[in-house]
Amino acid sequence: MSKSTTIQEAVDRIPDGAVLMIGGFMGCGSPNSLIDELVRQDKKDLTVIANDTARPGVGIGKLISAKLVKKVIASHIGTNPETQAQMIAGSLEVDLVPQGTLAERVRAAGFGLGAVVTPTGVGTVVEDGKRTIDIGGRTFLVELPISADFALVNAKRADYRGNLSYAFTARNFNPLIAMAAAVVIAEAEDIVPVGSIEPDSVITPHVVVDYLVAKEKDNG
Amino acid sequence: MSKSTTIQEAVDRIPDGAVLMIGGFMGCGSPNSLIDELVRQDKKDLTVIANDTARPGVGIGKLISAKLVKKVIASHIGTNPETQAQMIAGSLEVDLVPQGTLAERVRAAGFGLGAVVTPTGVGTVVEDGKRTIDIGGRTFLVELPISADFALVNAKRADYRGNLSYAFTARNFNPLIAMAAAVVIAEAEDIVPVGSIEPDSVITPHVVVDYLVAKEKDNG
Amino acid sequence: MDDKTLIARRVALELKDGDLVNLGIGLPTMVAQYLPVGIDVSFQSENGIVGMQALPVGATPSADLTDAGGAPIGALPGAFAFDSAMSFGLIRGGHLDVTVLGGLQVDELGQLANWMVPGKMVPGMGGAMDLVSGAKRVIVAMTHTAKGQPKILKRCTLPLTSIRSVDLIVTEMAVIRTTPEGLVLCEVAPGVTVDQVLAATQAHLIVTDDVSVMSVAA
Amino acid sequence: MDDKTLIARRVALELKDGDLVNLGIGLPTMVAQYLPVGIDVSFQSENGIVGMQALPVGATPSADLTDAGGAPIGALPGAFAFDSAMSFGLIRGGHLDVTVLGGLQVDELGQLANWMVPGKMVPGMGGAMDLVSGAKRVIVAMTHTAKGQPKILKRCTLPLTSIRSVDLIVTEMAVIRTTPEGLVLCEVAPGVTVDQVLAATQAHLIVTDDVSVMSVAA
Repeated sequence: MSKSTTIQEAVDRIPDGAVLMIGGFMGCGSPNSLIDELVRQDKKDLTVIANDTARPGVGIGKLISAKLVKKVIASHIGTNPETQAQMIAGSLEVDLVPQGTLAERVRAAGFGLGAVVTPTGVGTVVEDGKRTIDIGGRTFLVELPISADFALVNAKRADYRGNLSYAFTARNFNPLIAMAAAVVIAEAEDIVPVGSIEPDSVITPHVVVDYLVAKEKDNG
Repeated sequence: MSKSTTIQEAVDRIPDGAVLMIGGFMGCGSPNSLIDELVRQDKKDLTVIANDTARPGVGIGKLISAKLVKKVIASHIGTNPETQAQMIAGSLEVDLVPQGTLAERVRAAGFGLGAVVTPTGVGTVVEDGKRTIDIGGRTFLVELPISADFALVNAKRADYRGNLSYAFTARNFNPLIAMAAAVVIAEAEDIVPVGSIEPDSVITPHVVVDYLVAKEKDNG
Repeated sequence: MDDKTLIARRVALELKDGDLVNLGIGLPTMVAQYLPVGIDVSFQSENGIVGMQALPVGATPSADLTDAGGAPIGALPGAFAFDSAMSFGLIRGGHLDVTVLGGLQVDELGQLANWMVPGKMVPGMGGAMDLVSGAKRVIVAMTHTAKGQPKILKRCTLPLTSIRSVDLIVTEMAVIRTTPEGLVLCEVAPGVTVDQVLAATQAHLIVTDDVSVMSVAA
Repeated sequence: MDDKTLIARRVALELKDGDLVNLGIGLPTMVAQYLPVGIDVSFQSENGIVGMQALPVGATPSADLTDAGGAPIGALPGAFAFDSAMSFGLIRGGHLDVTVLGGLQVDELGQLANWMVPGKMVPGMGGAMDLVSGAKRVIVAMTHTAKGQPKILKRCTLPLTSIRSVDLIVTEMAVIRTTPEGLVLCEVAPGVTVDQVLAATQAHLIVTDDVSVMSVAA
């Protein structure tokens, strides 16, 4: 029951119109080989859930530049003028979510929780259209879980079964999205024998990883 | 600004009547040196928040046997007949919480969330006296955060600053309670130089640890 | 073979290659011994590990590696350890394929009661409520009766573990599937008749022409 | 010294030994350069590390270690890395002692607007809303005016970042503390008069006899 596949075959499984969660923070920790293959295969009308859209030509920014994305759910798009331009032109829908709320909403989906109850955004435009709840005299927003069809995860190391570990700030949203999508495709810099990652150092467990691909070496 | 102290001095800071979170699961991963010192100093009327009360003479069970506990918030007490006997006698109040809900309620306190929205317990006695919320046609319980005055944390390794790592199933509730208490006292099997635990392997960060003690070597 | 072994062997046939499985303490734990050859299943211990195995013969127990009952275990290559929030994230989040739990009562709605007997036994629910609410598939492994009294009832009289219906009930007498129409008798144990099962069951059982004889794992 | 350096040096005096501090991108990042000697502060980068430092001279950048702007950084011994949920658990959970953020507007209620200008600039709030809602202490570090117009107003006209009041406002002209009674002018920059501050401020400032001259870190 090997999960190993090629980058091309993994991306073949993603249809036009798919809802994708993609790891990374300003390009750091994004699955760049999978992103390049999405562009090569010209997947269209994607919904992308990610922290940000990086910069033009970097990480998720490549999908924006190629006009493959119809909707973005992110905390920040300010560093990518193409995202802003497409949003203003009306060809790209952007849903802005506070970063900590985005993290918890993705986690809630992966952890089977019904909602996130957070103080962040109360009394701001983030509250618009949402329920609030009073807990002990304080008002909180009720934010709904966010799930996806696919999670594209970037790992530092994977073992043959799909256990994953991450490096430094390249971890960011990767472990969260790996729990929250129907199909999880992990791209790893190194793929090592089972048992090489000690049990206490596995961050994403193999039981949630569906496909495993090796990162192209020139594509960090 | 050293956090290192002795077991005695650390426990000196805990007053009678304190609300304590204590790590461990059936004794595995409990801070046994701190527990022994609580017994030695005869701290009374404690409230203990923990997964379970282990067995008589084991881990948290020692506090029960010494009749130091007035209230337990736990998921399971069935393995400790003394807990059950004190509960039936009316000298010990027991609040039973589903294990996954307990974990999330502790986490919610530590992570600044207003509540946990979970399907667990809906329609059972766990629902009694609690609010429910309908999300997408499904009913969830609104469970409140649980915090504490002190967290007594058991770690495998600590560095001098208080960064902590754990081993195997001794991790359990320890990282969660370390985020949720006003004062965090960590007991570590090994205390190593700063930089000895690689950044990706730190589970509990030094910034939440207030006091650090070395586990007594005969007290695993 | 004794009743518990029969039940464990029958439940073992329900596990599929690649499954993540949580086995309750007691009878359910025995299921791991009878896994069919060629089936690669990962076992979760909810205190914080996937990839647990029985402590290998001759291995020194580690105080840091125990099962949910506190007893020493081992771990297979590729095992991973985690905290209690992640443990129940796997369970509640729909990542756990199967949980096998003991039962005190199951009723016609498929509802399970297995965590307390008011006034007599209040051990706490531990992880049971999360397991039944969250696992993709819930199998109850229990004796068909207790002291001669049926445990499969019209309605549970003990406090429920969850309002969610379990999926399958395996006893030493029968295999019963829950459906929206009610409990369906699927299999009877070797040497047990349908009438004997019905007599030992308070709940209404739907009996079709398809009732077969229980087969078990080697 | 220029305005930004003045502001950064003044803010640096607010940091205390043992603090966990998050510095926003831009001007706030400069604060780290002016930490008083003997003060041990941990800096969080919300993309996933505490213990960040500027990339040491001559060090090879790692693609896996960047600041929240995506630029290469280094890390000190004792640094720790974490995912985005833990990052904001530290922020929202009251573990972050101080956040220093830039501002577009602050009003008499101490409310900050710093994340969008409708119709002109919609970068997204990033972590700003969580930081202002969650940090123990919020310091706004910004220029006192923009194109000659006051940024400290009676009421913010731009969308708020949080309804929670910030704690301190540091500009090149003044240090202003928020209180339940309103904004209190605490310090004026060297060479700046109280009247000049009042003239450059739309909000009402409470002026007491205690106004001192701003001191700054070396």
